Amino acid sequence: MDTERTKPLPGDFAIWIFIFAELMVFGVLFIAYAVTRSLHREEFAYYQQFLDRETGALNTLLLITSSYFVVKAVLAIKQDKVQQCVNGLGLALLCGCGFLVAKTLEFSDKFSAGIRLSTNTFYMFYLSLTFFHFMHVILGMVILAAILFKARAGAYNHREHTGVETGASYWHMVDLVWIILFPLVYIIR
Amino acid sequence: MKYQSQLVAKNYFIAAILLFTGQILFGLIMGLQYVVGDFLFPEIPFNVARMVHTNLLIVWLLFAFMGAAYFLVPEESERELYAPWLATLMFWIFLIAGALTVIGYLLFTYSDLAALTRNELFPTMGREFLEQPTITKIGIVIVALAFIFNIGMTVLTGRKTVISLVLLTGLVGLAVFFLFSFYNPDNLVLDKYYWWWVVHLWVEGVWELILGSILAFVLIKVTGVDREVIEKWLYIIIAMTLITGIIGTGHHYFWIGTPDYWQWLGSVFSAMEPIPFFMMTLFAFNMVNKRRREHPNKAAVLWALGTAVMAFLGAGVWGFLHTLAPVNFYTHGTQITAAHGHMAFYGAYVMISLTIISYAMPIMRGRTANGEKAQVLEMWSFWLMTIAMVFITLFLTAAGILQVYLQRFTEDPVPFMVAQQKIEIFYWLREFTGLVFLIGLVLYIYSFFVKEENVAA
Amino acid sequence: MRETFTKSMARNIYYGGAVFFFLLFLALTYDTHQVLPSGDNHEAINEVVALGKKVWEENDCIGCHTLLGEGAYFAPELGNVYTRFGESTDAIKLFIKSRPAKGVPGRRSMPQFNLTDEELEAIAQFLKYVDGIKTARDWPPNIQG
Amino acid sequence: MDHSVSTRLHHSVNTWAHQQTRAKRIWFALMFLTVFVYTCGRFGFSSQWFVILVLASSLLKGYWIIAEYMGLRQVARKWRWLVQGWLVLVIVLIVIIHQL
Repeated sequence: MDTERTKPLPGDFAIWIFIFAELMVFGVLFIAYAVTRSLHREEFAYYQQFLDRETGALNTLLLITSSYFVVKAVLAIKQDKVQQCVNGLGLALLCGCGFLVAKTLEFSDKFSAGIRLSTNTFYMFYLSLTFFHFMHVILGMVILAAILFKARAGAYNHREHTGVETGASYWHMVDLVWIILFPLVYIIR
Repeated sequence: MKYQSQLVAKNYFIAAILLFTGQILFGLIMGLQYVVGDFLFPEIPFNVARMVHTNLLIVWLLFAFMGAAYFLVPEESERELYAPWLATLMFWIFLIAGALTVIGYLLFTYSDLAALTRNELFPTMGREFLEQPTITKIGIVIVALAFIFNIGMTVLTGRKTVISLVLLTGLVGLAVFFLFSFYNPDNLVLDKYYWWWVVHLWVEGVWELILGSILAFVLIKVTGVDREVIEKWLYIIIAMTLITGIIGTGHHYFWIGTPDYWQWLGSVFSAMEPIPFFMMTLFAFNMVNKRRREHPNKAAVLWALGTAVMAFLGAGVWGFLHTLAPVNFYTHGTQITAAHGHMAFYGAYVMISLTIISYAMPIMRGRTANGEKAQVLEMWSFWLMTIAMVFITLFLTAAGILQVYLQRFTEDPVPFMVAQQKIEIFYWLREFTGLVFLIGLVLYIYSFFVKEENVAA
Repeated sequence: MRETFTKSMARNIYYGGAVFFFLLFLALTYDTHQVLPSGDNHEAINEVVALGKKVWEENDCIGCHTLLGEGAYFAPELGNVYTRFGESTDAIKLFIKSRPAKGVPGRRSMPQFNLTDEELEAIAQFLKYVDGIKTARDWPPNIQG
Repeated sequence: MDHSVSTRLHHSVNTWAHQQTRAKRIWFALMFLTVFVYTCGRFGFSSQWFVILVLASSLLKGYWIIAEYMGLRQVARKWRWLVQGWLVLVIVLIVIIHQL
């Protein structure tokens, strides 16, 4: 296994530049959240109570599962199993849809309670972080869908599957970010 | 020169340099007014000098961008320009309109100019950088549309390269965002909000696409590096520009009555804005190091590398210095802003314009590169202007730091004018450095007239 | 091993990234529009203030002064000038009216604009309105602007 | 030549099955950690230790996603360290800021 440690980054290098930039933005936003929270402990703890942890946890499971399906899709295409690859991507998209539905319900609940970005500092962070991530999920799904259609059209095989790996890498990044975002905003008080 | 119609660029470049000279002269007038308050008062009050200084800058950069487009697009598209006559016609219209506007600024009191051009019918005047009478603004739109039509038809009917497409999107964005200059509500907050859609989305958005594509073009030509490599880096750099720069607009929404969340979003995204500039520096040096040919035009290579470095310093580093909201709280609207503005404009847009002029002018005059003597002079002018600009920036930064301290930071803040008097020394130093800059510019112009034998054809 | 780094992927990131962040910007703009009425002091805008803004613009005041930090850095910040002048529009009017036409020898001075009484009132009311805009952290940092 | 191709094929199928199982195990582990931490939260743990537990589980999950799902385990070290370094840095900073 160790001999393989020289592989290049999976997928197109261009997506990795984008991923690094995104990780940086999220990293800075996370730290900004943590610092602000430590300055307004009571306010944050108070409003955190109203966040829906159940949906949050469910969303974590959905994203993890969709990531797993994406991994399966990548493994499948490496063996020329196009149908399996398409299935994997389709299931991943389905999980993504589940995430979007749950999140939309959560947002509409908050919006109907009159909560906006300017309501207070906590909601400003909560909404910008989760909404920013929400848009990344949509973007990731657009990418996965594009790959799915290309895969179905037979554009990928065991030799040429950079596209699948590219989309997969981006999708895992979206998952990775949520893995930190969820406990940070919903759990830690 | 591969295509005859590229020659229309020549007029544009000459006009650009002339207007640049005018800009610098008015800059010196303003600089002197900073310390000798009644200099030329009331004939040319400061606001008029400033209007001429900034408007000439914008207009000459537009001339340079248009010239650059007319020069590089035929070569990229591998065909003659769609309508060379239109380019020449637009040149004269733009030049005359620009000249008339500047003469209007100088001959009339601004309020008389407003009355004369019937500003009350469609008021758009009197906002920073957008001081032009409404009729001039409409003229700019018409010229821009004719220009984009001409370039667009050439690009779309010829070979489509990344460079020409990126340039085209940059130019279209330039025209589209300029339309927000016609929106001038009574509500000052909204006015300012959309004013930045012109100003910020120009200089920290679409203009960077233009900058990137011109730089990429020149680098391909002078280094001989594979187009494929240069083009994908161009894409990545401008992608980073827009990813950081669009939300980065938020750093202008800190203190104008807009919601508080802009402080966070503006700070975070604009803190990333140096990244594309840094990538551009790496890119330019990498390409030059990997060069496959020694281009005889050393001066153009120097300008290209200079652009990459100075754009990073001016726009990247000096921008970052005061972009975080807690810092900007103190520095907003002080000489720190002026310092950043000077180096960023010089480093990014002035230098890229001089890069393409330096590369294209000898070719349009029938040679690959100027002779030894002219190039040496041009490099001298490069160093004089660049070093002068570094010092102007440093002096203004020093002035700004003191101003912030005296007027905003101490326990017992002093009034604006008192603070200004205490930092006078830096304004004097800035003015002398400005003279050095002017000497550099004179040398630059002189380098066009050096007569030499044995010039490489 | 060679990296894969294709131009088409770089292009997709350029277009995708630009559209993505521009949409985000539009969403934020929408939200800003929703929130603005609570702090932009729009209720103070009337015909006099609107005329005042025209007077402000048609005399190119921004060419020397800053207003909420934007403009030229040659003359004082005017976003809080109403407070600085003791919350008196009369003081503002008097100041503008009393500028010497020939300037002050050796010093920076404001031109004499020869405004009518109506225009004077309008510009003063405009500056009062601007002072009422609720800026974050009550910018400018202090009364000196 | 035939021989070498068949061994390579055999080898790759083997790794493939292996990778399949591995991905599934990681998935189970990720799901388990999520549910476990969530249950702990349900039972009302909210001390400092709970925070550490939550962030440690995030660290572990992030590590797996980077190394296994993103596939950086086999990638040149500098890239792997860059991404994992980001993860560690962010989580450590969160912990430190939380303790302040």
